[in-house]
Amino acid sequence: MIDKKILDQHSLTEDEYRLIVDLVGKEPNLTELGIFSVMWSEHCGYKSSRVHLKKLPTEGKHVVQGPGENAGILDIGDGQVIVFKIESHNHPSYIEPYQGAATGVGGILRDIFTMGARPIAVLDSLRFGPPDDPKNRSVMEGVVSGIAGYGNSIGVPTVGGEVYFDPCYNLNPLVNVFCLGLADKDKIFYAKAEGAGNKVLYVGAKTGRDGIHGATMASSEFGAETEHKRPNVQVGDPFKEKLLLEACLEVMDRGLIVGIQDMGAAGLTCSTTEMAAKGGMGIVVDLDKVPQREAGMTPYEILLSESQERMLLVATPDNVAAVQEVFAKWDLDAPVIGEVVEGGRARISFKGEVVVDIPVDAVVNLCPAYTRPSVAPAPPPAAPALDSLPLPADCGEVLLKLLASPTIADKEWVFRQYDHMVQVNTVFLPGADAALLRIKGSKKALAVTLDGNSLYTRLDPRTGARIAVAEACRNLACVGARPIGVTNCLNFGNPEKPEVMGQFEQAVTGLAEACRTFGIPVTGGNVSFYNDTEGLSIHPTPVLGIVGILDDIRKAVSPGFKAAGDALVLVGESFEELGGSEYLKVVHGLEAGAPPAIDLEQEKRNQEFLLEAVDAGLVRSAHDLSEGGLAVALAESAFHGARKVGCEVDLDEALRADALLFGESQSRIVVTCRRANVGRLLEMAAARGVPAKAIGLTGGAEIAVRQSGRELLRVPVEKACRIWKDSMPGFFEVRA
Amino acid sequence: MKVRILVSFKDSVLDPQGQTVKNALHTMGYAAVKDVRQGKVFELDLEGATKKEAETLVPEIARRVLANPIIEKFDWEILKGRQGSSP
Amino acid sequence: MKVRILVSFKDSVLDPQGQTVKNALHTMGYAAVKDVRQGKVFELDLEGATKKEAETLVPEIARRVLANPIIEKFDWEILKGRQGSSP
Amino acid sequence: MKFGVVQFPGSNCDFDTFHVLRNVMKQDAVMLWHKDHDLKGVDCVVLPGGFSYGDYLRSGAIARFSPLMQEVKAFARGGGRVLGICNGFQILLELGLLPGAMLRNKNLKFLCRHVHIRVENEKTDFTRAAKKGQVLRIPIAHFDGNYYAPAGVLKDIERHRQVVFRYCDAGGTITEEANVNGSLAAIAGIRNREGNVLGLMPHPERASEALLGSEDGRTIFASLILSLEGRKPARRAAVRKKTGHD
Ligand SMILES: Nc1ncnc2c1ncn2[C@@H]1O[C@H](COP(=O)(O)OP(=O)(O)O)[C@@H](O)[C@H]1O
Ligand SMILES: [Mg+2]
Repeated sequence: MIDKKILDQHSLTEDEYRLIVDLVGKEPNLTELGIFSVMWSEHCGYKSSRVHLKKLPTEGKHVVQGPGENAGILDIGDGQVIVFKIESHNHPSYIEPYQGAATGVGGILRDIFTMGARPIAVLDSLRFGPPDDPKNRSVMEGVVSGIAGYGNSIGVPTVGGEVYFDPCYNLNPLVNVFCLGLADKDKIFYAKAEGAGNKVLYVGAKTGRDGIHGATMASSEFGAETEHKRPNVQVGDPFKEKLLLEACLEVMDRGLIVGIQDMGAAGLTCSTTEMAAKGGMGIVVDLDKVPQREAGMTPYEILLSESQERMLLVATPDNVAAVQEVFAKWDLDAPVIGEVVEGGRARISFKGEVVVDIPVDAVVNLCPAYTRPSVAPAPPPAAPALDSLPLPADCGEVLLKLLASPTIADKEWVFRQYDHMVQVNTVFLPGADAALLRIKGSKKALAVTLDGNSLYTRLDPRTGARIAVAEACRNLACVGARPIGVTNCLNFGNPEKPEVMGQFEQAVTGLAEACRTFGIPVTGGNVSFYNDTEGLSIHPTPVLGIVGILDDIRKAVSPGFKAAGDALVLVGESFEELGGSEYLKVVHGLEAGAPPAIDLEQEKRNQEFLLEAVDAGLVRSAHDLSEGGLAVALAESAFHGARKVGCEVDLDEALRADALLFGESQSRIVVTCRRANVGRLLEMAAARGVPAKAIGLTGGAEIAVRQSGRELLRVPVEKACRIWKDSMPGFFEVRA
Repeated sequence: MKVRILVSFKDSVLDPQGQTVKNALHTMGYAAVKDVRQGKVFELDLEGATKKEAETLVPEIARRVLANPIIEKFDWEILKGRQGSSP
Repeated sequence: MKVRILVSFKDSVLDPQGQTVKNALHTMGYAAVKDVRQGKVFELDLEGATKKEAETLVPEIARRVLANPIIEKFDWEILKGRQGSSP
Repeated sequence: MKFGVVQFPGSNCDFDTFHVLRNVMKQDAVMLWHKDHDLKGVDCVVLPGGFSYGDYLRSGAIARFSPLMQEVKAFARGGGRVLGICNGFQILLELGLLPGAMLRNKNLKFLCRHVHIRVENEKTDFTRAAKKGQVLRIPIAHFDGNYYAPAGVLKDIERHRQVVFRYCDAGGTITEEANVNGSLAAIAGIRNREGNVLGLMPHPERASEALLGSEDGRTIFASLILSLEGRKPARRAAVRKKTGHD
């Protein structure tokens, strides 16, 4: 009964089908085939990426749990661990921006609290087409309010993130959401079904027909009636998730359960088989006991539904009543739907008949991995020789233009919609280089950032990926935190295209190299392939989420200039590099050239130096140089200050003025310190082999830069700040 | 001419607001309420439109602007003179 | 029995959501739309209630729960068999 | 003094408020469960911020039917102090313990930011530690904070000096721009006529520790403690301290 057409509908190849028959020991029925199809999909099975992800370093002294669970876990001392992970929700967010983004938040939160951790922060990395197109604006407006709608309601602060704009995201926006949780080390839970005879409980929302794997079935199988009822986008219910969160944390805190798993992609199928496989057990489930929202659902539909806000628990028979009591307190049902058994098989019945009987190991662990054909990415379009590139007539105007460009402009329009303060831990609000969270009852603080410049990765995936890691760590160093662990979301096009696979391989190589240099383990992440619409792939977009730790929160440093009369020190070396810069893109309309070079060892030395200087109490402000280069970094430091202090800078590098002001050479940081401390700071740098020089003073109401005494630009801080702040709202308020 | 457009989630889509209202009504003792679905209503004042024009215009606006056809459905009617409303 | 309750702002209360929809429609070229008011609609499924019972029950629920009488008014009707709905 | 923080399903500033009362203000504090009928002998009930019942239907609309709210109502009618913060304020409005209603913010977006509010009446149980016209810097975080009352009601509120806080600029001037959510008469917080119930949209618990950028919120808690203790304001109350971070 299973033919080529059905296999195509399930995105399985004939070879894969033969393997399934082999593993199951018989021809699977349609429901069993459906289970394999979702569990062996790219999304769940990591078919195309697995062989490459092995390159990433995953070990480290803080690592409690690396890749392979719902989220990574790191030990932060004092009996506490952090749990964190990033996920994409790209496609749903294009189809239904509000709900797509909202359910993205809901999903990543569940990944965190399913491990016993209370989510304490969310960050979001967003990419859209340029905001001058109303379609892009409406997607952005929906996505931002969706993230706000879910995160604000459930009471987890959205403390940071990033927003980039490029036409490659016109039809394929990226919505990556990161979540950080905090737990006691002895209260961590895993997605394991252990102990024959233990009960399997279903908690949370009822199962509906929503989200059933879109590509899996033709309408003829279910009839047109069912088909039109099957949206692939689900509606999030943050209120239900809040109840679920509190109830789950309560049963875990009281030690009432054995294992727990959220139902995310592939829903009940994934959670039951994974829990059994991880526990080395089998599982029996009675689908008639599964709470259902709609009448007449088939086993196929119940098993493959991706309805949100559901979890699966395993508890000893003795504790079932106590678990149910906790859930009842939170107005939730917790019916027993099955049992853990010996034997390694999932046996699922429906109306008294066994409808699924398959080995869980095959479903969960034996999905084939492919080394897909790849070709090295084409070299980037050459940038015109610098000599042929006209120097701007007025560098002040260029600075203002860059400050207004959507990628660089102030993102307050976005983060003002997010509750970034709930839980009263947020020390640095969005806008600083990294978000900073205090840990109540401790001197320590956690810093978190998301980073990834996809223009660099498009021009050179390996360098771009290295820079993403370096920049994220640099952001942490700027607030005074040391990186301890990494999660990543790899957003790429169709892996069956050899060029895309080439980009992927190189990007992963770059990531691995940089993480090794910084000595930070990758504890998990997510791969999102098939970001292609109408045949066009997005830029390869790796997004790095890096967590850092600060031992003494009183030493934290923020980016804003603190007062007039402080000395400005530029850490790192500037080169004549304009490839891949915002300047080239915004002013000359070119996405071309090689991205700036990065020397990882030098980068590390620069960051170590900064951390040492912060620890010694020498640093009054620190801000890293990224998009828009030195001029933009100076401007942002001026804007972030409580009093909007300007600066007077004089540089003696013999570079083209535009490269000096707007070039994006890596590993650089602008630091301010008291004038009396400049000597000590520079000595400390020299001792570590870090290039650093005093370049001027803060003060005045202007940002002024000279090159060997010749004035390159002079812009009033107030005016520049207004342009930077008004840009984003300007796109949205025209309609009023 | 006044028209009324009702927008609500398709029947197969979860309606968390309606569910929460239903639960609240049950807690308050209104046991007869078996189900609640919540949606949005828009009342548009169309100037100088004929019935025929409205019949093309309104569904177009509903589909393009007021509802997302992926998860929502809509229904509309022309309001007669009355447009009554209690208290 | 199915009943439909429409809740909307009193005329004296500004309806910024409706205004925003109206502005969006104008920007998109729907000049005929002179005014938009946005409200909420609830569809309740009442089990075993007679018409007469509904006539006491529904306004009570609307007044106590569904509408805030300081800012909102409501209107309700019993839905006939059809409960039609476009796409 | 003993404070009770009410926990509704969907409350999310319950622990924040509890933390500040207990660890910052050093008061006795307990959680009160919405399904109970027991106020545990507290001196003051705090309805915290959040999204009770998801704010589905309307902000605060469903929480008012919780069993515990019957006790809170009686407690308030008997003169007990009740403080409603953000969602708690919305619940007090829905419950009818305070006059008026909330509309969506004028820009139709959720707004999270620091705002300035001016103490309009320093002779209340909730402001006696403040100076006349003092400007406090406290964050807001809400979607429905656009205060509304029918004209007659507003007149009444003003006549009885029930407006306790108004949105203002840093210098204390009331401007349209500073009235970020569009509230009628820039109202940020009101009390009942008897003076024992206060609701406000800004979150004083988010502005009670220097590390988090402002300590101005302590003024409100300190005032409450003074009035519960039946003491006169002393000069020690709520110093305004500038913080290190910008
Ligand atoms: N880019 C990546 N880098 C490191 N680990 C990854 C990456 N992508 C996925 N992983 C890890 O592979 C494992 C498989 O994840 P799985 O739980 O099947 O997927 P998900 O929960 O993301 O749907 C997870 O532990 C995840 O953290
Ligand atoms: Mg998972």
